[in-house]
Amino acid sequence: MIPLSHFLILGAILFCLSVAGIFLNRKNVIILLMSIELMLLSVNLNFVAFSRFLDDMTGQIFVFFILTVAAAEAAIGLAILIVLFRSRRTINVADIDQARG
Amino acid sequence: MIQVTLWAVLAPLIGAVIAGIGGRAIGRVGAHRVTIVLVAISTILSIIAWYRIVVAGHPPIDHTLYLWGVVGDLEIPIGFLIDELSVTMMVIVTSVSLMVHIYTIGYMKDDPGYQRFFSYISLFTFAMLTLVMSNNFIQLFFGWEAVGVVSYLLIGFWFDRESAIRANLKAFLVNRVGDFGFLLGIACLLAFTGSLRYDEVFAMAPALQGQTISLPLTGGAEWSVLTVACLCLFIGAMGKSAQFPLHVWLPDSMEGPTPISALIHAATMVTAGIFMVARMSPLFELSETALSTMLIIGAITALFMGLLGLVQHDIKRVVAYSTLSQLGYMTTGLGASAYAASIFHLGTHAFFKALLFLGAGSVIIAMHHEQDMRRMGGLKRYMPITWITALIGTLALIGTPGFAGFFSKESLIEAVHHSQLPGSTFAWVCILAGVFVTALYSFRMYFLVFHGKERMDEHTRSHLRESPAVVTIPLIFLAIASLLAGGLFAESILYGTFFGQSMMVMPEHDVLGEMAPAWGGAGAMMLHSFVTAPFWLAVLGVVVAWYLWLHRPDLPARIAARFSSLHNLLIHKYHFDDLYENILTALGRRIGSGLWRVGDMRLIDGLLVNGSAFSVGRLAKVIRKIQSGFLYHYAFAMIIGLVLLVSFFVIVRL
Amino acid sequence: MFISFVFYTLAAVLVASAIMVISARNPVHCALFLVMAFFSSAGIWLLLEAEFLAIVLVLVYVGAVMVLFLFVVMMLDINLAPLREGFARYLPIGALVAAVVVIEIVLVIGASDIDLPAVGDIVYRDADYSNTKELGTLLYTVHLYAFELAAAILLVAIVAAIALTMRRRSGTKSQDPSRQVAVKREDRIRIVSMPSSSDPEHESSERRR
Amino acid sequence: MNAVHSLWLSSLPALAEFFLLAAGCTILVIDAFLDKGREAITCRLSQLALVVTLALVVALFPDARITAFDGSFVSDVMGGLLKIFILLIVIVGLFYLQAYLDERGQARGEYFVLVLFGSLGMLVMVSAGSFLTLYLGLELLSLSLYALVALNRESPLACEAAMKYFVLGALASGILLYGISMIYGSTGRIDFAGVSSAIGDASSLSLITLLGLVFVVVGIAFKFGAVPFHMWVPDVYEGAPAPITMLIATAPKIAAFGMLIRALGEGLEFLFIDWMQMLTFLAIASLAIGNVVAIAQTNMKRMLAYSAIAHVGFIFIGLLTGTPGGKAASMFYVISYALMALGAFGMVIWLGRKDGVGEADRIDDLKGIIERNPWFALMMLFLMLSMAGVPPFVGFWAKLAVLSEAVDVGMTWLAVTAVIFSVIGLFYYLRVVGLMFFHAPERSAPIVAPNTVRLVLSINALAIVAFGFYPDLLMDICVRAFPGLMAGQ
Repeated sequence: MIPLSHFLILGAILFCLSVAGIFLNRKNVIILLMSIELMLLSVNLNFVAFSRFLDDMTGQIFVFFILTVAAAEAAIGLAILIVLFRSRRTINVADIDQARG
Repeated sequence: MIQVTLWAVLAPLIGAVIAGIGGRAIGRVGAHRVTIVLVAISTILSIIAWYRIVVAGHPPIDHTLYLWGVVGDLEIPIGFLIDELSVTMMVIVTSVSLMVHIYTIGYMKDDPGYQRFFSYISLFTFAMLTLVMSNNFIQLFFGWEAVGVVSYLLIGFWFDRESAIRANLKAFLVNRVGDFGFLLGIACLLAFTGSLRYDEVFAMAPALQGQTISLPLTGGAEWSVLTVACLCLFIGAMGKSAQFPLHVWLPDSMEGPTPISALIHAATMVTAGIFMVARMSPLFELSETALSTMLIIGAITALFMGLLGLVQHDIKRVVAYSTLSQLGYMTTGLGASAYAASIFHLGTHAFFKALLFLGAGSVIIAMHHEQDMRRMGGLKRYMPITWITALIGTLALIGTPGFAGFFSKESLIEAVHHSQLPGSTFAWVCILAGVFVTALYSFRMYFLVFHGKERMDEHTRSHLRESPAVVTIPLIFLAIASLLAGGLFAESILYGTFFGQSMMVMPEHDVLGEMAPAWGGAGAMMLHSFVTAPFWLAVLGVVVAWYLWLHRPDLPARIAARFSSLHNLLIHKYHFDDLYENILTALGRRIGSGLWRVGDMRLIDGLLVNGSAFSVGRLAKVIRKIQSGFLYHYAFAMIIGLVLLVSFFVIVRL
Repeated sequence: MFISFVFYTLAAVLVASAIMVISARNPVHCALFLVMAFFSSAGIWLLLEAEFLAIVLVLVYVGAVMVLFLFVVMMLDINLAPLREGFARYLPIGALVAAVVVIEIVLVIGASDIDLPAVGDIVYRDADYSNTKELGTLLYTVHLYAFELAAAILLVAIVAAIALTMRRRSGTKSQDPSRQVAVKREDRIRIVSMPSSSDPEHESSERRR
Repeated sequence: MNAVHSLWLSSLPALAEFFLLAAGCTILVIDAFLDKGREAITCRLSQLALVVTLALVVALFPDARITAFDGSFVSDVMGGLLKIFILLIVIVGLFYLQAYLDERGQARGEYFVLVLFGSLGMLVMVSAGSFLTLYLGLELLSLSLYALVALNRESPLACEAAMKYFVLGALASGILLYGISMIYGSTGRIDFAGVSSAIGDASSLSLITLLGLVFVVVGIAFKFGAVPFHMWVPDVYEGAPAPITMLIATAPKIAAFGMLIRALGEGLEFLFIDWMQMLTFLAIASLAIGNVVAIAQTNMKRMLAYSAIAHVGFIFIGLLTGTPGGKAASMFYVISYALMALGAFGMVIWLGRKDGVGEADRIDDLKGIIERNPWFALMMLFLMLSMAGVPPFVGFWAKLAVLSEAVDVGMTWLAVTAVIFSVIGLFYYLRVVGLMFFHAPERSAPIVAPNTVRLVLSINALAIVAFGFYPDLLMDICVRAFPGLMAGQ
């Protein structure tokens, strides 16, 4: 069997990639939203792996709820994105800097 | 009795709230009616309390209304100490305040901030009453700060004037220095006694006598706890009572409306420091160092601030310097342990100085808000009531036998003469010279304003007339008080039981006790005065004033030219303002204005360019750049925070 | 051995597609790479015997959420070319920080792998074991409260998404069945009384109307 | 039958939450049938629902700790008290929100429904018994708030704020979840009691748990807006419509406090030393950045945002003492802060109003308020002084309580640092006061507000004064929430 640590390292790599996606991305807000999905995926991977190795269903339950919330989050995120696009005509991350200081 | 005093405090507060908040609704007339009635109630109640305590001989009351908070073992009470000292202060505060309220109707007639003004002066009355009636240090400090706040509000009352804002800032900054000392003093006492209540602290004071603390920055020298505490408290008093070298704010505070100069910056608030020291007499008595310091500081203030009055042309500023000088007298008296004499002088001064200020205000009204004495003269003809009351006030100020100021000042000088403390001789010489100076500047002002050539322009002259009754009636009342308040109470205050046990004097400091055997009644004192130095010095001052400013009006300018360096020194107020401006206030203002008006980008840029001094505003502007507005920077900051936390708290454990 | 091969293959695909998600030029490609990441994750979850979740991930995520993403990407019609500016410039520092986070987590995992309870004695389920049933049992008993809350969250999402994006455009034509059904005779026809005689004045007023 | 019955019985402690959920759904449907322009009804119904919820919370007020739903729901004195204040604040906030929207013609029923669901999220957070319910409550709150910020679709600033809030919030909850997964992995439990006993039973501290702790602390710190996870705060406060800012700034802080106590105080209590050090770090950074940067602000909402960041520092100081007294002091602080912020944002809404359109939220808009409306100026004075920690207002007692607890556990240096920074902070509050009292107004129009708003605002500000004179009223309540304190006395 593959050791637990490999799953966790995979999760960690995914997590960092998604984090990097958020702060490296200078242009497109929609990719930020995708990075967030990726981040939740990495968390889910952790939970599923732990659940398997602990032989405990609670982790899977947690994943179930994370999936639910992630879907809701995606819906609201995209809605905000659309609103933003309508008011600004852009979803360029570098352009949304009116509020600062 | 507690009810009486409680309502005496609350009535002005209620008035302030009604006039301040409902000002628009009740209108101008409503505002002054409400506040005047309530302050009058407060005055009556104060007089009742005074009568019961001082005349009818009820025992003093130390009543805690409720326990405000408990911090650890420390209890913070709210309560009143009603004894002879506080009821006397209550009567002085409320009656002067009442007069000023009435007078304001005339003085502020056309001001758009009419209701606000009434609200502030009522609020001030409330704050001052809580200060004098407090039975603990915290409440004293709150009252102290509250009168300060109202004072800033009123100095800056005409906020469209740049000079008013500047004066306001100056008063604020200088008073911070004093307040800091005051707070340190309270903290020191709290640290060593564990209590904030007067009675407990005073009871423990003798036990503290032997204790010492070593202060940082003094080379490890051991200081007596009481001396440190008393000196700190006195720094507070110096700030509030404008003693040298923290006096600079008071003349500038004359930017406020005249009734305020009378009420706050002459009669009541500035005497808070004097009152506080008298109240703390059981502590000050135990520290001769503190007493000597007060003697010297007070004497310097009394003489040198009086001299400045000689070169001022603004009528209000002359009175302001006179106030400084008289406060110096009171401080000197405190230093000589003649607390009763100081408070006595405080009381008489409150009346005659309020009278002088209101008289000056009356002149200013008549002159269409002209304050320069060089454009006055011969007003006696046009304003008979103002003239006669101002004359009474001036005579009282210089200590003419029979007038109120005479009894208090004469006794005070005599008391200092009797004092054996280090510095008392210096102090005595200073305040004796001060008598001459007082007479000189007082009559200079009097002659310049009421006698001599009419130097105003034709338009102003044609409109000169006596002020309305709301202005003259307070003048008359205050004039009567300035005439009578001295002789009536001199005996019982100085040598009798007027103040009961409210102030403590050590037997070896009891100068008034030494003087008591020589006392033969008010009349005898007046007669005796004709052979004393102060009287002749005062006469000399008047004569010189008459000669210089009435008989030979060309002389003063020539004297000034001849002694130009001295004259310049006085004109520049001993360069104290420059000193503060260049060294202290420059720093203070740099920080202060940076903080007050950071929004003003130009100012910040100016500071960034030429500001070598530390400025928080500058720092703020730099840090604020981190908040770039870019989402990715924010996310990056979060991740950096995460990395730091993980590194510090997890990786180090590997 | 086979399982290991599958896992590492899927893991490689997952990481590769994740990298593509954050670096592809075209948002549509990003979305498609994200779909690929989800598919490979689902495969890994199947290896971990989380069958229900694996299926749900594909059905809900790939089937609904990612379609929503693609829909929005296409709807917004974004200019593709300049969207990647600056990525390369900040890549070194970004990569460095990301690498630091990975290394830190890996160090921790490496240091404490043995601490995990019950590692090693993995229980392999029988073929008739139903992951779904197990999950459902827990969901409707122990985690009932959370289940209700999840429902509330979905409701909030619906309300918010509709409230944010729905707007009434003027000029669009639509049918309203309830109004169609509720229509009355008077709304449809107007009876005009026509005089039998040809009155010229009346005629002219009709024409004016 | 019996099972159903027992389910009912066991869910009784959460009746208030279920009522609020049902009420939210019902009001959503009612709103759909209301005509345009009748949104006031939705608002009043929402307030009614909250009042009933409040009554239920009071009626079901627990004497001791009760759990329901297999430990995922906890009801205790602290939770009950926090819920009462959260509900009160939201009820008051809805008055402002409705009046604000009404005046601008932006009223929509969704605002009120989302506020209801957000409140439900807060209630869930403070009575969470496991990481799962905590997370769900947090998301319920956050998702509602994201939407509320963006709901004023015409304002580009609001949309920008919503986007930033959303992305950073999602990032933070991702981090939180990652931490939870680590804690789950090392302990095998997600309920706080189980996690706590698993950590307590373990022979040695697992580094994985510690890693999870760091991530969880980051997630919580984000919700509080502590430095360096504060970046969203100023931008969101500025961009969101003022009453929404008010809702973000007040009740969620209380909920975050509940969340912190549940997750760190109950779940990870054995890691106290570690999270205490982290909170110290965050507290100092928050105090410094918050107080200093606030000075450079020209926008009232941004200034209050930085002020909020600085206040978080104080809240953390109370918590990191670890004593029941410290927790009580923190609770006192967070509640009094929420009340002060409620009043201050109420003032921002009504003091600087530009005849019905947009918001006048520059600090300069407060110039000469004393001339325009002395009563509001007085109330604002109270609020600013209280925030600055000037006696005799409640803010002073809050600071004093927190600092004296810190001194008691020997963290005098921390207390001194906090005092220094709050003295720096004094200036920006006093600047507002200075502008109100010493400057000529830029506009002369008197400030008019609906009577309800006036009344609520006045009660709010006077409560600050009343609690200032009788701090024990509030303090006693907070002490009750942490029974260890009474046992100790």
